[in-house]
Amino acid sequence: MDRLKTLLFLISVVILLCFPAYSQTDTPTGLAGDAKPMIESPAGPPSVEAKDTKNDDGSAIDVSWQLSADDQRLVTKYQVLRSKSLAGPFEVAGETTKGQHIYTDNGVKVGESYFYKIAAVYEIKSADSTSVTGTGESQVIGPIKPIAQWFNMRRLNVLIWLLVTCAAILFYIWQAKSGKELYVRKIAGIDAVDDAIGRATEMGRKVFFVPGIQDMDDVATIAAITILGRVARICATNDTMLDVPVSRSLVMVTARESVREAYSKVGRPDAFKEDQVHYVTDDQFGYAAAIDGMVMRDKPAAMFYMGGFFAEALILAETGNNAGAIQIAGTNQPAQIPFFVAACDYTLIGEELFAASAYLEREPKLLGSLKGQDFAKGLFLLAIFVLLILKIFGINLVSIMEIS
Amino acid sequence: MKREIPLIITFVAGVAFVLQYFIPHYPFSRFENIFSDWFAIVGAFAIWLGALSLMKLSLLNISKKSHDWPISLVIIICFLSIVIAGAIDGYHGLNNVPATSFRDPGTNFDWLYQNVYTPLSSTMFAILAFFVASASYRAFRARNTAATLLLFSAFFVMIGRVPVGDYLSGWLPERMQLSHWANWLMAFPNTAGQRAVMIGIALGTVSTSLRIMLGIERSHLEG
Amino acid sequence: MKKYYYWFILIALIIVLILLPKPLIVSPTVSTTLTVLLGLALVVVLVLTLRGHMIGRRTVFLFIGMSLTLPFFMNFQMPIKVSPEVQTLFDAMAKLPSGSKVLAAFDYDPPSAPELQPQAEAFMAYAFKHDLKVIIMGLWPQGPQQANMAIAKVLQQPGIRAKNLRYGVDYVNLGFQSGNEFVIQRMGTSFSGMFPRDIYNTDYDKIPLLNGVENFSNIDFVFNLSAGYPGTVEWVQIAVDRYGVKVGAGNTAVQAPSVYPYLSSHKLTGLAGGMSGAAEFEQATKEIGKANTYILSQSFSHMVVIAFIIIGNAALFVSYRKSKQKGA
Amino acid sequence: MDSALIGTWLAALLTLGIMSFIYKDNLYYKVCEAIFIGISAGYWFITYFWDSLYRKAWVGIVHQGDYILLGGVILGAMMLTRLFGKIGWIARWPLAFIVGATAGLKMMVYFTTNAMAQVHGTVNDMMAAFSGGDLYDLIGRLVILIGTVTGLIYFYFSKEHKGVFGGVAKVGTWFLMITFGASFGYTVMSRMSLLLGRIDFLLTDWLKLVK
Repeated sequence: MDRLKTLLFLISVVILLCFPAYSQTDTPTGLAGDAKPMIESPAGPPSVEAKDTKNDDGSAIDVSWQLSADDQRLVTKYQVLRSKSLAGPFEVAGETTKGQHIYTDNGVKVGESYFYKIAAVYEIKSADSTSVTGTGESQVIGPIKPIAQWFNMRRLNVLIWLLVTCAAILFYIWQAKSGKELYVRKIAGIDAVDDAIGRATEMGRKVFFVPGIQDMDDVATIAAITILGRVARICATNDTMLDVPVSRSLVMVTARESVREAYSKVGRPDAFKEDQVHYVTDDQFGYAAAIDGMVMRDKPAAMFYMGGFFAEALILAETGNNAGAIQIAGTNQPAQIPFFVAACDYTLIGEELFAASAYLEREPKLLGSLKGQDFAKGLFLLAIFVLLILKIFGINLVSIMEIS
Repeated sequence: MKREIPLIITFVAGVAFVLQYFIPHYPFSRFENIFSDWFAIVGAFAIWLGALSLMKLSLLNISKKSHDWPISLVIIICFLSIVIAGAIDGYHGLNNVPATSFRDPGTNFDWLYQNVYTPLSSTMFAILAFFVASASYRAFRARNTAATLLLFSAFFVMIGRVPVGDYLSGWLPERMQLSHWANWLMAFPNTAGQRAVMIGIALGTVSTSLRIMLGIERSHLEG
Repeated sequence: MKKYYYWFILIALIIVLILLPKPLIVSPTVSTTLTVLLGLALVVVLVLTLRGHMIGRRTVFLFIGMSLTLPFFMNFQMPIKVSPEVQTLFDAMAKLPSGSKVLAAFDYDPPSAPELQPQAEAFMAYAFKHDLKVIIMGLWPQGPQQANMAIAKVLQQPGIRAKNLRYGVDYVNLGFQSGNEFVIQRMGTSFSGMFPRDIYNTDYDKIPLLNGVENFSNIDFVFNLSAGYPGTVEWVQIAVDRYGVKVGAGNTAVQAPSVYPYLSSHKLTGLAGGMSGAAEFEQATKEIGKANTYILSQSFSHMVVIAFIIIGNAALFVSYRKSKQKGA
Repeated sequence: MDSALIGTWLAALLTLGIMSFIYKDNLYYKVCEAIFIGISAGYWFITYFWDSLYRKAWVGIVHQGDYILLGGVILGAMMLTRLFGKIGWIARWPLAFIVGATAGLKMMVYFTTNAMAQVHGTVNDMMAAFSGGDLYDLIGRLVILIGTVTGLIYFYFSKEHKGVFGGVAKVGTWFLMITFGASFGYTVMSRMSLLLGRIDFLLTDWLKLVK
């Protein structure tokens, strides 16, 4: 037991003695007694390379270097030094941390020549200020001129995909304009409109159409007015009362025209009354509260919400639900779609709203765009499959979809 | 003239940003910078237009003594008070050494921002929480497959994203706990659906932009 | 009851609240009792609903108000697990060496502050403690002001105050510029072009911190707090895809789900979504703040909403069964 | 009374005023709303004045001689002609500029980041999951692939949803519904947080009931 203790003691003494020895070789701080800490400079990077940055407007140069031999031991950072002449003076263009060996210098101007060198810097931080204690510089290289390119070759694939997509859209718009019948699939929510109004007719109750709180400059409102035309036509045929509360004066004017036209088309211009389409208020929640009151009073059998909706969607849908109405909604506002799906019987999701309006209106530019987009979707789907199948055979072409 | 020039402006501004993406060389890079700067300035005037139209409308309301004219008066007083406060604070700030900003803590503008603007704007949206709750009880029904799936997914997210989910499912193995379900749902099925919507909207944006730039769509220039 | 009685009740309530002892924290037993009572009340609602009495809107409002208010007085602690998205965000920040330049884009306004302000404070505290240089800007005019509030609060922490951080050297606020995504686009070539001066009208060139900050290539990380447009989507589309900078984001819960595709395609480096994201971010950075207090109320309210959905659907199910039986 | 205390009381009264809407649309709410409309319009007005017009345009042109910025100011001033009925058509020029520039930039960013990069991400992740990675990841990536493809097929309007195609589109709607459910949950979370913020203000800053 005693022998073990002695052994332990001896080992500890040896270890303790080793400590100062280690610290002296390991830390480069000066020896005791010296006024100034001893300076040790790291070796400079052995080689430097500078190249024009490709595919840019000539405002950058890529500088790269080999790490200093002392990278892990002494270097705390590298400084990229730049000058317009070989002799200098050199200014600091940028810094990187140790272990880094590339830097893109964005401080250059197109057309001028530059020289570079890299300094490996060893720095000690003292309490109040930073003092550099040693640098090792590389050789100067240059001159290098940054050049501007006329085409960003890395973006060639984007250009091709974009051209194909745009060409398809324009082609289909042209086709639609020249009178070709373009097929658009049926949309469940629109087919349900007839049934919903039929139910209102049977029950002898009103139909409400709410065109959202956006103005006429919003595409969703324009699509909504198209659908309103269809709804008004069926209401006019069935002799069902249609009520359209509106929150923008411009929308009121347009919607009124659309409804009047629908009534005339089915030969019931006499049944149309101006105040079927009426302005309520521009105010978001005021609008919702007012509709809430109307719905509670009239207990409509069917309610349509089409257009741009925001937070008021929730209040409206709840109100209609409590009145026991069949509800059909459609909006391009992604945040409101969930609430409509949960509270309404049918919901036109995002693009379906536009597809529905193209389907009803058959306006060439909308129909053509829709077909063009479908073409691009098909192309992308095809690309996914082809790329994956090629990959199975060991060919990796996924970079045709890469953007940089 | 009234029609052609706006169409040309639309075309030039749009094409400049498309070409800039592919051509890094001068002058395309410069165009893009100039147009971005202009855009910032025109944007500021557009906001001014909105504010000034509101003032015009409110003044008309007061002069016509329409039924809610006192409300319009409140709007004008509040508008002027914050504008004047901001103008004075900003002007003083320019002369101070070192310069201060009109929105620094302690200015009148900041006082209005903290005690009037912040509570009002926050509460406007906060009351929606009440409506969400009442709609949950009275309107959100699993009336068809779609709505059922939606509500189930919402259930897992709502319970899994707060610690109470793990509190309740703590007895399950790590990978079966509710927070894990929510993470999985968000990372995979949600990403898939969002991606489909995202690609669809992106293509819609491309076609609308193309129509606008080529003048096929010109509804924004009417009225 | 006459109309003005409600006003009396409200004023009396406020007076009572003002007179209550402060701070008011109830014991665990009372907390549990309150929770159980809330649960029982929901059971009563269930029974009423199944019998065909839908309770009124205002009662539902009362429930949600209670579920959010009561937890403030409770002293429950629930362990919070950091989700992978938040962990990614934190790891990216933890990797930054001290002295790194971080661009903090504050793109939100006061309504989103409950969700985003805790993230802003945690981020600022973390950045200051780890000597990250913070450059603040906003695509929303209210953003830089929210940033100032966060900084003012964080600077009160003794550990940070001791650092004697200097404006212009350790952090700088460039303020707001109009132009939405065009601002980001312009910054791709030149920060000083878009922000010729900071909020104090100091010239860009005269600010030491901005020395050598030409464009995104001199920025090590972008932290974006976003409540909508313009925000994270635009930062990813332009700053990441065109200028190759790393962007991590804190989002409002409304926006968060829609940016998940960017996470999956590795365009976005980490995401803290909504209040839960904020609480997790506080956990990850070890800067515990408001979000960790809020999360209990948040949990309660989620439970109440879930309960209401279940109750409503149970009623639907029962009435459906009944009508089927009648039909058969 | 110091201004901070007055401020807190004012903020509390305004908060309660807006909240009174949930009981019923009333005058108190209407006044608070009007204050909000006025203050926020003024807020935007003055912020844009100092940040964009002064700091960027005025200083840029007058102090630094960057005269090209004048183009923006002229276009902006044209915008204001909207206020004067007759010459309002001039406002179409700056509007055309805004719409055109936005269309150009949006076209590129949406096509690259939201369309191409998403297709790239879907394929690339799938490949990565094939060549290595655990089962959990593989299943997840497969779910993304199937969900994205079927979701896109749902939004394909040129073919009727019948037979196999209809079945695939149906799967697409399931994915969309799960996605909307997630958004639903997150939106509820957000709404609760906002109210939480206001309640915190009332309890902590105003009534000082909680620390």
